[in-house]
Amino acid sequence: MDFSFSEEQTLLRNTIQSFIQDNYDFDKRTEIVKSEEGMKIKNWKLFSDLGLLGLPFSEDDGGLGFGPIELMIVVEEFGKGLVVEPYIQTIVTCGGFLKRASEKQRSKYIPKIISGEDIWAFAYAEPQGRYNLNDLTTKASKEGDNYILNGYKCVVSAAPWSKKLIVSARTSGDQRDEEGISLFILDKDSSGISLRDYPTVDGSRASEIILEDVKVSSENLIGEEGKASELIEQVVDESIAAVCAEAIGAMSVLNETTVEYCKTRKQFGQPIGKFQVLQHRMVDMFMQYEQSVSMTYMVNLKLHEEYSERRKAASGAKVQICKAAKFIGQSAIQLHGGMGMTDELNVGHYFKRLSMIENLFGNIDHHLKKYASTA
Amino acid sequence: MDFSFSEEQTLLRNTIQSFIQDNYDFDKRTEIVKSEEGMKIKNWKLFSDLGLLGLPFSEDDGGLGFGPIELMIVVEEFGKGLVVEPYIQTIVTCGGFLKRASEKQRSKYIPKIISGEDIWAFAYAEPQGRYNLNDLTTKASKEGDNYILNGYKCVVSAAPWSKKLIVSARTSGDQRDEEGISLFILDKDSSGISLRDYPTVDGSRASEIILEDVKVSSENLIGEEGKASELIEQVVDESIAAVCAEAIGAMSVLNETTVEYCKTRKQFGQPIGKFQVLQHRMVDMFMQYEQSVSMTYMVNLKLHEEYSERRKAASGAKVQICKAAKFIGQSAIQLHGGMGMTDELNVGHYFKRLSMIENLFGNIDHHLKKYASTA
Amino acid sequence: MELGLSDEDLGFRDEVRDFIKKTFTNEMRKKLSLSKNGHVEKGLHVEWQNALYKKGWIAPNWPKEHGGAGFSATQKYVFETEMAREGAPRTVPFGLSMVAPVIMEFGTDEQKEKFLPDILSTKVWWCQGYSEPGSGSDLASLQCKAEDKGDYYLVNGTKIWTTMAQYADWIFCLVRTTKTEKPQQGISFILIDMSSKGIEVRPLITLEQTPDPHHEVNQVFFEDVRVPKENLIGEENKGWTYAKYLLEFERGNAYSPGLYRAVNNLREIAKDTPTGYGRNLIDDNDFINKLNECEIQIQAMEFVELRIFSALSAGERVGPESSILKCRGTEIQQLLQELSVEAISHWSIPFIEDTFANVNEPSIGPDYALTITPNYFNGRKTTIYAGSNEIQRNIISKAVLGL
Amino acid sequence: MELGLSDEDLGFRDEVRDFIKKTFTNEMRKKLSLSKNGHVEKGLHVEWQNALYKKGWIAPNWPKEHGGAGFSATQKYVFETEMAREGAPRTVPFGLSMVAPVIMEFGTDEQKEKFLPDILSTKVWWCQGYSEPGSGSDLASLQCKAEDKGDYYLVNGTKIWTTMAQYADWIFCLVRTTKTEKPQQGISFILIDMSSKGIEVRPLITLEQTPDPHHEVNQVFFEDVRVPKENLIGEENKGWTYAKYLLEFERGNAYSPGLYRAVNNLREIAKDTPTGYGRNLIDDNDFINKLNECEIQIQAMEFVELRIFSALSAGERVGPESSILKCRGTEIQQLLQELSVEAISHWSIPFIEDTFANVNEPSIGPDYALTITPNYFNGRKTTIYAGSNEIQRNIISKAVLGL
Repeated sequence: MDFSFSEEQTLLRNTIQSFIQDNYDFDKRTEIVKSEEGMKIKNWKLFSDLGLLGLPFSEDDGGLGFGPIELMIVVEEFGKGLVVEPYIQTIVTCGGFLKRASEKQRSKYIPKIISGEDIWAFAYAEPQGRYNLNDLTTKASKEGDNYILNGYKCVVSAAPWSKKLIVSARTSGDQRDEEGISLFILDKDSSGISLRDYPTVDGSRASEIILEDVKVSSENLIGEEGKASELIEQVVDESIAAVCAEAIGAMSVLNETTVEYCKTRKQFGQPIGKFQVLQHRMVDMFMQYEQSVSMTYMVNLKLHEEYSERRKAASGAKVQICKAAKFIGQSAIQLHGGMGMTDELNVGHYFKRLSMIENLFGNIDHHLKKYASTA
Repeated sequence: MDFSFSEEQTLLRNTIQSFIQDNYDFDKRTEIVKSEEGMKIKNWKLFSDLGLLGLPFSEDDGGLGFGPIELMIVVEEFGKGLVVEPYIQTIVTCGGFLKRASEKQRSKYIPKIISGEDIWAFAYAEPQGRYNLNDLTTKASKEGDNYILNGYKCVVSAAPWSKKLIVSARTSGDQRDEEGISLFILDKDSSGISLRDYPTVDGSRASEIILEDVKVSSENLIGEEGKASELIEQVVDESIAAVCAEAIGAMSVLNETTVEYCKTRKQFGQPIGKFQVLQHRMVDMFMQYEQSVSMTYMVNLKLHEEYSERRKAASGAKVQICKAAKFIGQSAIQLHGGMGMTDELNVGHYFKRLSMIENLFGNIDHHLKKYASTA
Repeated sequence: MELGLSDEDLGFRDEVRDFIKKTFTNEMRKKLSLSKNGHVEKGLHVEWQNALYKKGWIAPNWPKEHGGAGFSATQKYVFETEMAREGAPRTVPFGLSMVAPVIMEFGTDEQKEKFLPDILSTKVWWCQGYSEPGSGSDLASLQCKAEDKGDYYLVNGTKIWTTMAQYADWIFCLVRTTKTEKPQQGISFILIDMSSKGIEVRPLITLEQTPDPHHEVNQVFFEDVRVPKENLIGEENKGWTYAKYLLEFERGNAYSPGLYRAVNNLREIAKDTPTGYGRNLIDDNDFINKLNECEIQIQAMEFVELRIFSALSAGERVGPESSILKCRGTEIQQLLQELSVEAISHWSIPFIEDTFANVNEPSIGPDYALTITPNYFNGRKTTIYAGSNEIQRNIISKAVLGL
Repeated sequence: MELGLSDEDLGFRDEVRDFIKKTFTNEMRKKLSLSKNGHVEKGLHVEWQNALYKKGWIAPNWPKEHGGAGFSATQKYVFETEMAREGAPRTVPFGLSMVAPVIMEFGTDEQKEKFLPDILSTKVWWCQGYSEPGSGSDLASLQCKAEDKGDYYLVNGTKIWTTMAQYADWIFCLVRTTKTEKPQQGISFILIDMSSKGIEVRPLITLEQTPDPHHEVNQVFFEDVRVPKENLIGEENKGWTYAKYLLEFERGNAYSPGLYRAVNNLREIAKDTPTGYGRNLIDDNDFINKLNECEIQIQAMEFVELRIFSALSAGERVGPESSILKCRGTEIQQLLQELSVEAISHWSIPFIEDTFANVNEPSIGPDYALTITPNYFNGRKTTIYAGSNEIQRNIISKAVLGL
């Protein structure tokens, strides 16, 4: 039993911290977010140079073969910088699928991810499905060696930047069946795909994706036809674990910034941090943060456990993170007073990102239901 | 539209306040609670002399013909004194049934209530039923002109003091059917009734009641056979409205006592009421109280509305009162520190009564479900 | 104790409803529903206020002699309730509810004559110059100064969070005229023509990122601005007294009708939102409990309001108790905004900069989702402004509980 | 980062489990389950502690040379966890965890020899004399005084909330020996034989009304009590330093194993409790969500504890962060007690004065309901004592956040 980080892990953390310090102060981030592209390809290449894009892939696939703890470290530090480059989307989520794909697929796709050439996005959500990963109306019908995909995927994070998409679709079964779900790798420029790209409130980009008779070769099916549900849940749990890490990164900055602000901002002749009510609010923010760190460690340490243990861990962690994200985010704004309301300060942007994380892969109610059903 | 009290109502309030002042300070109450009897029959007679026991009954029945607002005033003031004499049980609840009973029943029973001769209790709860008034295993089977009752009624408030019981029992239908419930008036000393009397944590008395082949004449059936469900719900709503009033009485004392204590108790060289965190806690207690007063007025003003409006009013009010009871009760103890923990101070007794009120006629979850089903 | 309205008041209520039906056009409703911060362009505000003016209802709180509506207490409550129930725009408060009462109480006859009629007819748009970058909750520490130059003041400094200053013709300001020991002393209340030389208005973009000119707040800079002495209200250095007087008018709005409206809207959305498990959100126990708890809180609030209203109409003075309304009103509103974001799940994510812009393509997600996240972000202000809720609790603690 | 235990530690865990199985008798379990305040009669405490003493496990936190268990950091965690999981009684802290560390650190050799062995073997029962009626959170303001009378002190005053003083042979007290400007100065730490002339112990009955002699706390009165000077710890007037040192030992317990136990118990109760609508409480969405949220909070707590434990075993100093444990631990415990009362609905109402009394009739309601309400009432103390949670938050604010 040990909760300390290895030297190698600490080194990794320092690397990311330097990157944030040099390339991701608030002004630089604002520039990136407001740019035409919405992300900075140079950063992505730098991630590749630093080896970050190969972190979770096996050495056989050209990666570094690291586990969830290393991903947690990277993403936590990214969270501190509100990094918009789609690391979780491409590396944790799509990477999570790909590292379990066939050898042929792995050798075809992973190298271009590691080299920073290709960005990937996971298109799973549909308007009617809310957080149910199995509620799919997107259909894939087999036609010879191909599948023909039709459907609508909404709010696909990072899609505007992606070369490839992983799309969940129904090959059989009823709308909400667990059985009959398949995963496909699609070129974004395949004929029949149309995207509507837009910015998101937290400084990222996403797309609405319409699939009209998109032809995909069966070589691009991940795993067995109709059997993807379990894999999707697993990868989503891993993504939740990463999102939790991103959240604690953001929370830590928000807490520090708030404490710092309250030490310097004076009202009624003293720093507002001298008012006991604000002190206790910040103590509660701190406690929420510490509990969130704990749950983030917990879920990342339990990702390899068997199904129900892992599911409970992921849902439990997400419940805590959602609660803390709301409390810390809202409190930080409140304690900054008017200044918390301007878009010119970083505080609001952390708040907005945390608000969106509450919703990502399911909110509190959703995960309490999941938790209850696994308990 | 008017929220002021009439002169007559103010006079009524003053009467009760004088009674509390003269007869119900904390020491006197403790003496009553610790006495063999557990209540003071002299007080009950005094209530009769003051006309309080005839308040809701029509003038034809020998009463004063007052409405919910007058009952609210009486019970609110009783709440301030933590009065244990069973006013709600006898006058509001059993009285609520009796004033709608047959003329024969009214003339037989109401005068003895008004005169203070008879105390009544309503035996409705059963161990398996939780807060569902319709979940009854107590059975009444017709035998000629009589009914034979068998069953078990638990935690019957005020039963040890009562001459008469009103008992809900199933004359037909399945265990939780709305149809098939009947109400009976029972002499407590009827053969086949056995009681186990005990004190309650909030200073009152209650009984477990076992009914074994208790014979009741059909003259003692209230209303139509099998049709009592609606009436029970109505009278319980009226009782909820009264309990809310009792609760705001208790809350007001608890809030005042706490503010007073914090003004005088010194720690770290100043009254603890100077600490902002405690100030804001007391402000939140005050706000919870004000909202509870509002909801108590609301429900008492809406008792005459049609079914769903009344039900929503009762459940909404109870939700607010339960929330406030918990917050104010717990906060008062916390702010009194160690002193809040002793049984020798009145604070703890208000806290305990409020804790039990949370549970009376259904807790928050129960009433949120009721509210949702009527919404 | 009585909940019902008299026949006369019911008649009045019908008149109000009728007015709203005729005057609160679909175009206005649409525009308001597209707003990320609750404000629309100046023209629409003016149009609405003109209609009220014509009807004689523009100033329910003014005395009749100055052009007030002459409502009874009940009528005032009915009027406000009906307006909020329909989501009709509130009148812009800076002229009608803020500077006007001060002018009426403390202004000279000339000032009354000069300013009040134009406020009543919305000919002149006012904004408020109170907060400064260093003085938020602690107004008394303000720095913006007005030097006595004989027949005028020379004003230098800056005011921040000035709502809709981009539209304003005049601003009323608290300025420092004397340096004193006690910071509350030495503050004066002056009126400044926004077209004066040396004034600059800069937009402040807030969290929801409403673009100029629809943005909500600004920073106003004063550089050697000359203000004629006749624009001083009352006595020099007594500004604090007038400001406190004014604060009484800021509080005591009825929140519940608007909140009922919001909770009903959300109920409609929940009917329309699939859970992903074959039902709609309206059937989701967890969500609906939160919604119903909210509604119960609103009802508790409504009856607090009714009690305050009743005390007012009985001639009682209602003081700091009304801080309860500020606290609960804004906190319930924020809760509803939170729940709304929760309801629309994925659709909370897309960012639309200018929701008023005439786009040819349909909006992303359902129409009702368009402004929900911006409103949530923007709504955080309500527990900060007009005396933060922490300050309100301080007020209750001191003035009501005597702590 | 690693969650698992080494084989060696797993072996140790089995040993602990084995010990508990053999030693924690059904009679003890039954008695504890009947307690309204978590305490049982002296004999049972002593019996339990003697067993631990024989096993060499009575003092996990003592250094080996004084008879400590010599556990590694992990073993200590495992030991504590296993004990709490089973609901085994905690050792009474006043001797072992409170006065002993002070004697070891600041006592004379004679004091060590005289007191430590008897503490280890539970021959002597200690209680703590800190709080006074006027000094709760603000200990420094204490009034109980010890006058220097040459070779003894004359002690006059009173101590309150002295837990299980009815059983105590000795009491350690903070007393005022000098009047000084700074209240923290002038306080001394002395040991008093409870059989001294002039001491009176009066029971204080708390909310749950546990009757004497099972009651929890007392007030202790000192009237001209003579205390030999050799019973002074360290230097006169330095008592505050020793008390602060001791406080470090009061914090930092692992709460989560006991809380897991409580949440599991409650789950069992929920399985057994009908809702009145044809199901059991375990199937009630509202209730189960609250229970699961509680469990999630416990898990968050568990991993905070694990992180602190890990830092400790890596030799890091863990200071005021452990105030988090006090706050969260007691608050979650209270939440569970609240939910338990909620679960049993009607059965929360009956009052049983002496739950230990051998009654012939069955209890009212299910057996498990017997102590739930008393535990809820009694449990309110936990956020008050040992530094109220408000004080804990002050500590975190100052020492961790630097505010």
